[in-house]
Amino acid sequence: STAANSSKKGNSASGSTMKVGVNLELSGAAAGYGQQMKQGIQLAVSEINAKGGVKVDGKKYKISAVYRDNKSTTSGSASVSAQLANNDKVSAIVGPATTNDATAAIPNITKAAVAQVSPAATDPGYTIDKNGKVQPYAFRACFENNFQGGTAARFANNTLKAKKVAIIADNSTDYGTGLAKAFKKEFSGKVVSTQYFQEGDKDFNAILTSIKNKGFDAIYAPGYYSEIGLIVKQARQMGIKTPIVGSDGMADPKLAKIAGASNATDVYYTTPFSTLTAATDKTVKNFMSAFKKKFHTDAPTFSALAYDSMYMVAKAAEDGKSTNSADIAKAMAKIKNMKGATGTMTIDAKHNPQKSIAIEQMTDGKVVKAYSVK
Amino acid sequence: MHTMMQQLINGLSLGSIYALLALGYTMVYGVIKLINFAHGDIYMLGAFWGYYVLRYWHVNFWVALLSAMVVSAFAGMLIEFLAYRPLRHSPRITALITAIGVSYLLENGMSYLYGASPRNFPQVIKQENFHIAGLTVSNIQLLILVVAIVLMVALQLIIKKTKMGKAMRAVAVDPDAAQLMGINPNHVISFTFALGSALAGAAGVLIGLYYNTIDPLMGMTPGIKAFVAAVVGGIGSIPGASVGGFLIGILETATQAVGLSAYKDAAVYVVLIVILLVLPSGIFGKRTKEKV
Amino acid sequence: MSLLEVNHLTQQFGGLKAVSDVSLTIEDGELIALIGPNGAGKTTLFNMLTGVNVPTSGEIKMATDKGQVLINGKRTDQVAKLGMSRTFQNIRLFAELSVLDNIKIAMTSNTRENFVETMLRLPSFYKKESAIEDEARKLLTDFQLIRYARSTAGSLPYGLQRRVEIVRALATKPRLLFLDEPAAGMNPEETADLTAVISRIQKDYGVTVVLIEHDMSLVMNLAQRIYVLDHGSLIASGTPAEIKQNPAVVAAYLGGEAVAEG
Amino acid sequence: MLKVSNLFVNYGGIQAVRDVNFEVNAGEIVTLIGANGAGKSTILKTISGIMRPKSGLITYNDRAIQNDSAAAIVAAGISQVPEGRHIFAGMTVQENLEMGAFIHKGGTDMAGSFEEIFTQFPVLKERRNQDAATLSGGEQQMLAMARALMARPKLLLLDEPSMGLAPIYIQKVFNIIREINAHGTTVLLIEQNAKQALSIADRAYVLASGEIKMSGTGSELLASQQVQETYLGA
Amino acid sequence: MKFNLKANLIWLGIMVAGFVLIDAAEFTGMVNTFIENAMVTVGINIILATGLNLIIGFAGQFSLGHAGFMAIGAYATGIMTQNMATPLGFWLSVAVGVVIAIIAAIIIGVPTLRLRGDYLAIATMGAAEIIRVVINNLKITNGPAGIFNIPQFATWPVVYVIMCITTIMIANFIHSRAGRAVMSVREDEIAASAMGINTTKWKLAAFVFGAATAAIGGSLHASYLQTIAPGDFGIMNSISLLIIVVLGGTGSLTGTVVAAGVLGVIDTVLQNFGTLRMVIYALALILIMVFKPSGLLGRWELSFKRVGTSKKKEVVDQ
Ligand SMILES: Nc1ncnc2c1ncn2[C@@H]1O[C@H](COP(=O)(O)OP(=O)(O)OP(=O)(O)O)[C@@H](O)[C@H]1O
Ligand SMILES: Nc1ncnc2c1ncn2[C@@H]1O[C@H](COP(=O)(O)OP(=O)(O)OP(=O)(O)O)[C@@H](O)[C@H]1O
Ligand SMILES: [Mg+2]
Ligand SMILES: [Mg+2]
Repeated sequence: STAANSSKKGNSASGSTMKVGVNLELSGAAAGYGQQMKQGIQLAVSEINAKGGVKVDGKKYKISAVYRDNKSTTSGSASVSAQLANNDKVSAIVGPATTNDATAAIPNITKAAVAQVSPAATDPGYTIDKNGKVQPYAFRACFENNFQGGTAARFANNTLKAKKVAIIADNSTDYGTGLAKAFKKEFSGKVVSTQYFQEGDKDFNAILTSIKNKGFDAIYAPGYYSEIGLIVKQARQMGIKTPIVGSDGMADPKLAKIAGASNATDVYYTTPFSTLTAATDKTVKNFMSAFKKKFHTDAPTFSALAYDSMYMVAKAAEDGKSTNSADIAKAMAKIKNMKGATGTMTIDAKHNPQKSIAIEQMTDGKVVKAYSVK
Repeated sequence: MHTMMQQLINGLSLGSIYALLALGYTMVYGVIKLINFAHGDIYMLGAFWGYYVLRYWHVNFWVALLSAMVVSAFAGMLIEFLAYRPLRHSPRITALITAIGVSYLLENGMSYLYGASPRNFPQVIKQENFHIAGLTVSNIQLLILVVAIVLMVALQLIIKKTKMGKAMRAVAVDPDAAQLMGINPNHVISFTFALGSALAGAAGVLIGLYYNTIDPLMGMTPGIKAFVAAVVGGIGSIPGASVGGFLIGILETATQAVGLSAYKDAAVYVVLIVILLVLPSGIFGKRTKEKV
Repeated sequence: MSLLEVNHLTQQFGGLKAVSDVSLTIEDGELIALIGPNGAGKTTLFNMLTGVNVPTSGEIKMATDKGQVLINGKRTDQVAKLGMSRTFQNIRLFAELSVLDNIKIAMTSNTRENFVETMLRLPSFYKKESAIEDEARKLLTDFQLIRYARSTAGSLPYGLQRRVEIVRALATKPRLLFLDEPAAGMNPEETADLTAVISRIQKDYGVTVVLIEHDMSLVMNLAQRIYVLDHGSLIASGTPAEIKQNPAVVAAYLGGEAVAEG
Repeated sequence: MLKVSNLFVNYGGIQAVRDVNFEVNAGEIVTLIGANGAGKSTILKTISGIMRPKSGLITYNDRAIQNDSAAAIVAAGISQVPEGRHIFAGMTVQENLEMGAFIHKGGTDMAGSFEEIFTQFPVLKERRNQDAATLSGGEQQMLAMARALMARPKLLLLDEPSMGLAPIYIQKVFNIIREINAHGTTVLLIEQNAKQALSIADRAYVLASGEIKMSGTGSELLASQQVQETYLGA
Repeated sequence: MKFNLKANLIWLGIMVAGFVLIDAAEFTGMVNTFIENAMVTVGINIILATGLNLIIGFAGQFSLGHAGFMAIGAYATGIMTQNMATPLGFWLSVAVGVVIAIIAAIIIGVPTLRLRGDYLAIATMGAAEIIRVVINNLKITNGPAGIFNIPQFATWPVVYVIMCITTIMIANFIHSRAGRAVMSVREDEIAASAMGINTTKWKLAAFVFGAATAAIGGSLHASYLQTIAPGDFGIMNSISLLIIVVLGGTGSLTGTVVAAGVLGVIDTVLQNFGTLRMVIYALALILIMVFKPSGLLGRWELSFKRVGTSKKKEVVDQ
């Protein structure tokens, strides 16, 4: 069923290229993340095409990625998704990065029967519709908040033996608040203080000074590396020595640089993508070295997630033996044990990837240990 | 009490950056009544310049600071020349939109050229903490405070003691009449932009050193906050901008100190509105009631 | 009952008493001039009478249909609604609007249009609008301004702007009209035209007029009574003939030559 | 001293000044009279560099100045008292006067200038520290004139200096004009008060609809039937 | 003047023709989801920006808080239609949004409208930020995650009709006694009050009217996009609306409509430029402003009033 079938819903490849849309935050507030994701996608596309393309039902299709910028806005995302699905006739879409932008795209991709894989939409509700049913075309490559936040809570309880924690969460997206909420739900000790910051904040001295004497055993700080790095730095300089636990938004080589190597000690974060396992896992190792070669920097998590998102599209096309977007969506829901840069994943009934989660520990700015948590 | 003092120190060092930025806003606004939306982005340019010369030319910190001020001054003058001067006789709101355009251009242009993710600013001065009476102050916090105060005093002197200061006031009130006094408004306005932008450039380098990260969008939020600071202080007033900057810094710190961190920005605006309702021209603003 | 009764009115600016303890009365239908050297407090007095400034002390009472009303403490627009209108020493037209719109705006407080008829454009709306338009045009025609009905007010030559401002003040249907230096910047010919205009406002429209003016030809031709202010205080009042002879006025205001001229 | 040749000035599409020629010799008082909107103020603004001519030549001491900046023209010794006063609101009377002397280095002769100005305009001395915006209309007019004098100009351009002044002050202002002229300042005067202007003027030009219609000595024009009818209200 | 029947009929005709045209294009497939999306966005922007133009362009009050009122409408619809997913629920939510926005506008406007110019701008911007921060921290609004899966009642015909209605209402407001009063406040407050106009009242009237239409725009935005988040209603969004107003010409409703359309086209075209998108947009903005400082249309308005009636002999300049 490779031939374009006009009576069938969705888009199919024509000729020997399969178009994949990329709906990303390339400008605006989330541009930093969007641009990292774009690099991951570029790497995946060039790898796939270097091998001749995706093999669908015996025929090879090169992937042609159509990049469009949604300005980090919901309306921009809706418009971009409509353009990709209706005008560009893409077979699938990678993106958007944030939950808000990703949910805004759902009505349009659903109408056009085109699947979308968001590398970083973490809100549990993203893949679920109003009635609790799964959205047929919405997928993600990252953990959802409850899973990740819960894991961090259990880690704090069991491994760090923390009885009291302070939470400092990013309040400008659902990511920080969602993780904080999930953490609180699962954590069995006491949360002595919950403080929020905004994306782009640079000065955390006030928050840290105010919690300093609250007698906690650990800090849970869900957010992105650019702010958490500064929190780590300022906390350590202030003399707060307790462990700091964070989330995969921290898993970026820049974290240690921002915090300063000596400050980045006793820092933990949940991540699907452990640089330590890179030594043992071939897929991860390949990804890391290829990325470094192509972009001259260490691969950040967002690039890895986007890289995997693109591979999910390719895998779904191969598994479903079709370049038709509706078929790809169906096949994507059935992906099993796909090896990716962020682990081996299986898509569950709610379109969330099941993959093992690791917790990395940093000492002097280096990852020294990875705990695997169930 | 002790914590409060520590928070005050936190507020002052945050505030000194707002104050440096607010000065540029207040001067430009004071002279041509333009909310120079791109001012925060000049601060970003200054930070990037500092980053490059420190990282690739390995210059001394003070050289980086001074050269960033010079470069920012030129950038400010260039922007004024290209984007605002043609609109000198247009409605003010038009120039405001152009300023917004310039701001977008700088933010997105830099993001296009250098990527939007943050970079680490070279830590050329090693941070050391001083403990005085149980309070912790870092050498960098002190540096920022001192540089900010020195620059503010220098600025105040320039404006009070030189003819340029008088000329700026005259151009602000009535550019045509100022011309009749032998003042060239274009020179005055260029000078104003240069001065304000230099301060922003200095703030950029200091911020880079203090927080260690810079990115193309770093000017957006501080830019708006600094404008608010200038307004609170009474826009057009140099001491007002300084006081406003410190006030906002302390206020933000205070909101977080009492545990209302989620409402940090809202609290600033609540205070802003209250101040404006009591003092419709800000703290130091002169309320000139129009004589009819 | 006088139309306007002013008792012991004072305006203090810091250490300066711009108007000090001024009492005067204005009768219905009069044409009164207020003169005095520069800085005597004439404009300040106008500002207090029309609610622009709040007097430091004293009272202003105006006779209305509902009896005598205390004016001080009221906002400018409330005072205007009671029937006081004015022009300004520095012309204050709605510069970017047409002359016709300037007049129509002045008629706002004397007209009513409700929200529903405005939004739904009911016939009653059009009826009211055309009544307003007709009346405004009639006024403009009356004062030879109809040619400029659609001109932008700010683009007119100075003399015409003054005239439009006066007609605009008239359009509020005042009982009492204050004119602040209406002839300033006019040449003698234009001043003569203006004299005719003011006199018609008093006679044909039955409006009481109080004017500030430094042009003695106009003052002496028009005024029935004159009040003279110097350093914030009233130094004289009387008919033009009396004022011209008053030595205090000559010394403080007219100077030697002007007497002959008037 | 000043020579204006074939001057044309436009406001957008509107021709405000058409082919105007006149000259002012050193030491003279020359006046321009004409109805409202004749183009008098426009000519002054063009001379002082606030407006640019569409075409034509303005020479000052035999040097073309029509393309010079206003600042340069002031520095060359031409000062203007603009129509509508244009005092600096928000600045005190004293500061306004200081602005007038902006082109001078200040210092010793500043004090002298103030002394002189305050004897000419005693009201201003009283109001020295008052915000100029709150001055009465006439006080502002005097301030505008005093401010221009602070520059110690060689050529003084006056645009309706008597506007809004009480009769007693009008005489004073004309006396001052005579006086500074006697001390060597050349004056180009615009007045609605044509009678008095003509009586102190050495020479005068009559302007109508942007064109020069008549010229002659002050007394010639004062005596002219046509001028009397149109501009003197006789 | 008379009944202006002719002019009104022409306007009605244009609106109906527009509707039929879009409908036909949609029916024949010339308009796909993407173009429809762009058109609806333009329509909503017209609703939002005409209201803002009323405040800025006609009343002369520099408000930078329009996104705050938009947020109120959007969240009213987002929250209410979660529980009442019926057209009635939607319209009810629009009404509730409008009422809350009016109340908020009065609370914000009464004290702040005393401020002048840019002080007012900052105060209104602050007020809108306060609204946004509160929304960001409330439970009922679902915090920063926002609300999604909002049922779609605002289809393009709904948006089109509402756009026509709000535009007509604003135009009718402007061309009436109320509009003249509001414009006099813009021109000269002191002179206006000397003409018996209660300037505070009329400023507030324009501000409240603008806020109400912003709430309507917000409701439509929420229901059409089906997703809202606090981040959609920040300072930058108020600025985007301001840009539409100034680009079209402050004080020209026609200009606002044209600018919303032009910017809509620019915006969709620029999607193709990836990372360069905002760079080009910024350059375009600067160039348009430098070369067309009074906006695309200045204060010009499209008018059919004089169609058929002979021109009166009057001096019309500029
Ligand atoms: N707001 C104010 N603050 C301080 N002084 C003021 C203020 N308003 C007016 N004055 C002073 O009060 C005095 C009276 O001013 P006013 O404008 O009433 O004079 P006037 O009689 O109208 O003079 P003119 O004929 O020159 O217009 C002046 O000396 C003026 O400087
Ligand atoms: N800013 C302007 N825009 C357009 N037209 C103008 C402008 N200023 C003046 N004009 C027009 O130019 C012509 C000359 O004006 P100008 O001010 O030079 O006259 P004037 O002789 O000084 O008159 P007045 O006695 O009223 O001061 C007039 O017709 C006037 O309407
Ligand atoms: Mg006066
Ligand atoms: Mg003139």
